[in-house]
Amino acid sequence: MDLSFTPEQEAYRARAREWLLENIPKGWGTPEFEMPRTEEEMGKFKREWDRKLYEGGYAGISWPKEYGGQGLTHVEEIIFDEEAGKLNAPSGVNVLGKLLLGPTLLQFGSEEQKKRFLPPLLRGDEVWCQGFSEPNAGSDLAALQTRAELDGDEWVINGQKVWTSYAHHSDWCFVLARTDQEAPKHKGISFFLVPMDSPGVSVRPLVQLNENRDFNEVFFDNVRIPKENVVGGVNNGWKVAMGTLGFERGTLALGRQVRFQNEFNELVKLASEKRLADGTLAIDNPYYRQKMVEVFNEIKILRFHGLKTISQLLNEGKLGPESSLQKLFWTTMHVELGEVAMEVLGEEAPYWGVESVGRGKMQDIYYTSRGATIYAGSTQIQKNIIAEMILGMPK
Amino acid sequence: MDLSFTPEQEAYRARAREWLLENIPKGWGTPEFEMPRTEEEMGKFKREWDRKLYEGGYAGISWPKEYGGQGLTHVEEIIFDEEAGKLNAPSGVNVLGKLLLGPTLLQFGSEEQKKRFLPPLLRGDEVWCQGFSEPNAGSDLAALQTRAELDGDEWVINGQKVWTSYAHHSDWCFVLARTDQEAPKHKGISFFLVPMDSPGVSVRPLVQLNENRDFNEVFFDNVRIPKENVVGGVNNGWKVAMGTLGFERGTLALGRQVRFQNEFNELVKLASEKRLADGTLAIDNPYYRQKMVEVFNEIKILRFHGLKTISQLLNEGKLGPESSLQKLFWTTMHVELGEVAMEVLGEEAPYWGVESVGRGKMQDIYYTSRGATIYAGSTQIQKNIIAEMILGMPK
Amino acid sequence: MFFGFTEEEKMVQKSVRNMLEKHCQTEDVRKFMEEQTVSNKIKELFGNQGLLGILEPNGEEVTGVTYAILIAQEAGRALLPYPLLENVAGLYALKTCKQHGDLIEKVEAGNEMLTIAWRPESAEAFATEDGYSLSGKLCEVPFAADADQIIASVRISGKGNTPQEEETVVVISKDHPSVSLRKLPGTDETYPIYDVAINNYPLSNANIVKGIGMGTGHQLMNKVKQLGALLAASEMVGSSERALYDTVEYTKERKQFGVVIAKFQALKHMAAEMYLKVESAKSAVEYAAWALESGDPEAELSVSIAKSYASSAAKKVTGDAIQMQGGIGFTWENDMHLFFKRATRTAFLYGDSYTHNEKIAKAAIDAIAGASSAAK
Amino acid sequence: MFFGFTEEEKMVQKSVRNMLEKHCQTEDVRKFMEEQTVSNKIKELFGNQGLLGILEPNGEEVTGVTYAILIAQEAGRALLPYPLLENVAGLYALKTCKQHGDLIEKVEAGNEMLTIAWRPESAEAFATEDGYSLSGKLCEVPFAADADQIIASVRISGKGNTPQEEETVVVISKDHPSVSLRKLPGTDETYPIYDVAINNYPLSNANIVKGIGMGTGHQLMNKVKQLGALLAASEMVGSSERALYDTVEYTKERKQFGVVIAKFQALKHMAAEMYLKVESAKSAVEYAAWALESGDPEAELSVSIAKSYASSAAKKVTGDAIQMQGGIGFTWENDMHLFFKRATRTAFLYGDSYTHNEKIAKAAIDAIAGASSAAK
Repeated sequence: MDLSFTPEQEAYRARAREWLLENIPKGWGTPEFEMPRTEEEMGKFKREWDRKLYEGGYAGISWPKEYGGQGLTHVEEIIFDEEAGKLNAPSGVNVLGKLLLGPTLLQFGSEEQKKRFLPPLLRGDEVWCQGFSEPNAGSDLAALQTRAELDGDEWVINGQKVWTSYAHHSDWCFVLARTDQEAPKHKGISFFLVPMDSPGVSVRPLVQLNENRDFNEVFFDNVRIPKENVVGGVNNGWKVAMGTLGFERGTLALGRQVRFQNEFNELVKLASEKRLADGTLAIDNPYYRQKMVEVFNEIKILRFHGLKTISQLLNEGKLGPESSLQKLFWTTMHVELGEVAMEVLGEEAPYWGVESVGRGKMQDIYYTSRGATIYAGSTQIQKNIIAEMILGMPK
Repeated sequence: MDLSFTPEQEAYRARAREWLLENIPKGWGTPEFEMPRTEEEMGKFKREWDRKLYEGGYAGISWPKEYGGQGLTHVEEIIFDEEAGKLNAPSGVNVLGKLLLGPTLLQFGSEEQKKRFLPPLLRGDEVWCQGFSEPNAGSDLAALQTRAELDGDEWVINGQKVWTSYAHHSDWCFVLARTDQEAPKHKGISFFLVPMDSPGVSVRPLVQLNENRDFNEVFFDNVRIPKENVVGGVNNGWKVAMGTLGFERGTLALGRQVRFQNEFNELVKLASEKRLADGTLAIDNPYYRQKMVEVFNEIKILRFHGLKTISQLLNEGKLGPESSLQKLFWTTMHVELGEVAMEVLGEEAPYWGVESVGRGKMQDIYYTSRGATIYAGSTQIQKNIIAEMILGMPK
Repeated sequence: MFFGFTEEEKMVQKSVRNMLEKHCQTEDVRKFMEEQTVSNKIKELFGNQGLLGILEPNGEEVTGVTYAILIAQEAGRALLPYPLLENVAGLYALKTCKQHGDLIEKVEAGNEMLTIAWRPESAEAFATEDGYSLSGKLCEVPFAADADQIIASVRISGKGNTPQEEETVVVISKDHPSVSLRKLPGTDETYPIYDVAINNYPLSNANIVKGIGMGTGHQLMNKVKQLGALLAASEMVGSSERALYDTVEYTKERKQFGVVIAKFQALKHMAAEMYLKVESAKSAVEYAAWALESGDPEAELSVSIAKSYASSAAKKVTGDAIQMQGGIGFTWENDMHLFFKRATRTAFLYGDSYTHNEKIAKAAIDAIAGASSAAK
Repeated sequence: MFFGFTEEEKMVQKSVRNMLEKHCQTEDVRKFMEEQTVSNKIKELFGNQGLLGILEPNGEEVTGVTYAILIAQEAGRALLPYPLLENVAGLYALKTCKQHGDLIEKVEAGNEMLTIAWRPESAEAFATEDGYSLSGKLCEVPFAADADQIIASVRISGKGNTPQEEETVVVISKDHPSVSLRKLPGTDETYPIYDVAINNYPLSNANIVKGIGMGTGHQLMNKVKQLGALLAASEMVGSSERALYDTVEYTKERKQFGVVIAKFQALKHMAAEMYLKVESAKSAVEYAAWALESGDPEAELSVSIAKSYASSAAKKVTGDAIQMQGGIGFTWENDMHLFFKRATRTAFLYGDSYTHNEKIAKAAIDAIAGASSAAK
């Protein structure tokens, strides 16, 4: 057991922090900062940040240098994520490219694919989105109906995807489509790389309950792509996709954890100013105090889980089904954080304003946390996975 | 909506209370009272109480006079239960006879059966136990394997029952047994009345986790009973049993509610004496206070549910699947009561003594409440019933 | 002993439900969310039906509460974008005073609309030549922009030895130049809330509903708040019941893994727990209605139990409804978020669970503890 | 960065598990429950393996904590009826003082047995001609009847300006005539607890472990309590993990409705939630072990997080295990209640969740609040 960082790693941390302090846009995170107003401007702003990260040497930190990465380890990656989290640094627009497609290509892609796609991805020149879910294939992803048929040297794709984050900012989409109608449902799927500017691709934004507009429906109408844009072999897409989803559930844990800790700190700040009906402060009231600590403990434990995951990745090179545990844990905890925060706000919970202490942050957590228990494998699916894959309970 | 009692009912309440005060054994409920020491003595003590109730006119309150009852309504019954509960009156040994077999015979029994069995049941001369569950037929009751075969004028019963409360004090047992091996599993079952002193009946006590010895295994080895001891017709036992279980889950609500309220009051008493590490009293600490009130609210709501049930029984003459709701509600609430009580006790929770304030009562709730979520249809089964029978979700 | 509703009560509930199913579909609610103006149709319907004046003061008792909770339940079910609670409870307040006959008539007919300042922060009136001059801030005033009159409990300086004695219930015209509004941004756009600032509003005797130095103003406002909390609880029963049943229907249609998802035991059990909460909140509301109606000594306690339980239940049920519907439940197009947001707002206003629980603790728990220590 | 165990650590854990699987089956535990005497076999085994003295003081750091939590986890898994925690933490305490070499040797060899008074109520010593005379009450002393020596933190009157400064850690002989025991009735008969009354026990310098007016006694006891809380948390991880896995195996065999009940989604989801809790408690314990071992500034905080979380988790997991096993799980014959009762006791002793949470609040929450108000 050694959870300390080496002096070299600590030096890396210091450099990362310094770089972040210099490069995070001035005023970011303060009420004075002028946020981009339209979705389009927001996309540009985030892509700008992706480019800065690349220039600073903080894109693809653990990816091989030959593909534009930094050739360092996951430790440097989490160190950077932690520091970025502490400063609430902006997030880029190429999240899915870096988090999902990159690792997928590194594991399943051909040499040509890695060389072609990874460097522009890291540079922020090519932003990616994920075309997995469909209206009738949510939890039951393998029921997907989008189909791809080979026509000469090209695949012709038809179908509809949904919950496609950042599709409206993306240059490329990685898409699961059925390539063998006759095969059992898990066996006839392939993993495609599709340019978003192909004729026949159209995007319709989906507004979420928290009024975010990150999600989209994407329609493919006779979209033609080159034959070689398949990752991991034709009809082998399910295996590739399962790898991809493992990345989604497992990594990024520590950066996320730091951001939760920041949110928690804001809640404590609120509680230390919130006066209850009896004139005392919420933070001094044992009821709110115990509830807050219960959440605090889970945020801390999330960090321990994260360190364990990283350690496993470093020492064994891969993650197992315990990534489901991680996802189940943080999504549940985040819902609790939102609920406790609203309780602390009490009669002020349902509304907010620019002049209010929380500036709507707590309400945002309360509503937004309800999405994470659904997307990327719902709570119910994660529990099925744990029961079946880890505990060996039969299907 | 009229939840008040008539002057006549209030007069009945006053008489019942007076009778109870006179007849509850002196010292009952105080530390000085000498409780029966053996299971056998306990059985005698409880049967004595059953007889007293009969003599006082408080047995079978809502049953027809012709079968030994009082010919009153369910309202008088709940009034008596409430008053008995308020005084923590002893409970009798013929609980299952009164609660389950009586109503079952009134609904499904022949005139001869009612005349033969109901009066001695109410008098406390014939105590009943219930032979439903089997080692391999718990939640899946219809999977029972005990069989009865007709041999001339007698049924011959073979098999094993389990979780048979009070079997060791009982004169009779109502037993479900399979009478048609070929029929679908719900269709070949009959409901029998079996004397416990029949040759071939043997009883083995089962100790529960709370060290209670109320439960037994009962073995039937070529037990012969008269042909006419079937209730509701041969192979019609499943329908009869479902009626019986409805009684189990629905009624007795208000007497039970009052006893929970008594337990809660004892908890409050403890909390008003329990000093926390910071020198304050638990009852003044918002954390324990809010937790206690949450339980208090549920105890109150249990009463409202109970009043609704009684009202339905009075006005419609029967109960529906909402008895599952009632059972789910009170068993869950009781577990919470036990947990909150233990939290209030804190470092003193795991042990107790005669000199301690709670005298082990809170620990008893904590452990005993874990049984009620299992027996008489587990929490999981009740939720299935609600989802399927009330909400119409498919099997 | 009758825990249920008469045929007449059921008929009224049914007619309100039918009316709202016709005139207050979720498209109508969404239209309100954009325009933020109460539809004339809704005002007219409630005026025509004569439902708003259903509560009548009768000494300590209040008649009509059973009808009122059934109507409020339907308002919740329909996500009604109209201050039903405030008009029903407000008319009750006006009826405790003889001089507001004209206003009562107008409001009952749907020609004027009331609202109530549930949390007057610091409104105080000082004597002037002609009467009093009122200034200060009223918080959490629903639909203030659309309302014609605001009922509030304010202090009249010097008219009592304690702030409580000074408390006086008044009704003031929202359109007076001394009154200004600020909409509070919130997530429940079906029920907008405003802060109201008052700067030298001239109060005359005609504005008085109850009080002036007798403590009766405080008593009345306390009763009005009980009515508000109970009707809010009933609203939540309606909105969470609909969220539950709509979701259960959805699970019977939505297929995954080759079967309708209603077959999955995990979803069945979630639905069963939601049902348990809805029914329990409903029983609590119904009991409290009876208690208020019959002047039961535990009436105030019962209202707090109902509001506290229903608040927790409604947040949980409507939140779980989103979860059960999955990705689609998290979209703006789907109606579930409207129920979740409405339940959340109603849960925290009219006294949140903590506040009502503490009231219950003071009334019941401390009494039990006191009785046991007195018995020693 | 290595969050895991070395081969050697894993081997030690495995060997303890094998040893206890052989010599501490639940029949053995049940035998102890009747006889209430620690088996010589168990004493001998722990003595022979040299496991008890695994902790060593090293300035602010403590070496061997990782080994210790793994051994404690196995003790929990086996429901070990032996005061392992008290001997491991007690030896640590003795090792901070030079004069207890003989006793340390005997305890390490399994020839004498220690226990610890976790909650000295009112024990105080007064100066006499030859030293001090100790009287008072020690609460919650596990296995006091079987133990030879009791470690306790007591006040030596006049040796400091504050009660805290007076605190002194002493080791006293249980068999001295001034010491009398009273067994506290409890539900966890695998780990009996006693109140110890002391009436003029003659304390000499030979009894002192740490303290006498320096406040170092308080510091040592604080560290010993941290070790106790952490090992207790690890015990609970072991017992709840076994309750979970044994129950999951049972559901794979038990059939109802024609299928093994492990196929029911409701039970699968219960099991998944139990697994989540066990793994989370485990991570918290492991992290805290590292923090204590490496002298991390958040070590004490991490111990409190581990004990608080593990306590809630273990009660829930072992309680749910009974529910999953159904009727059979509620019988005395079935082992589940042993796990439930052991988890319940361990959860409430060594500081319950409320107590540790309040410590966390003081250390962390108030610090966050202070930092933010200082920043203004």
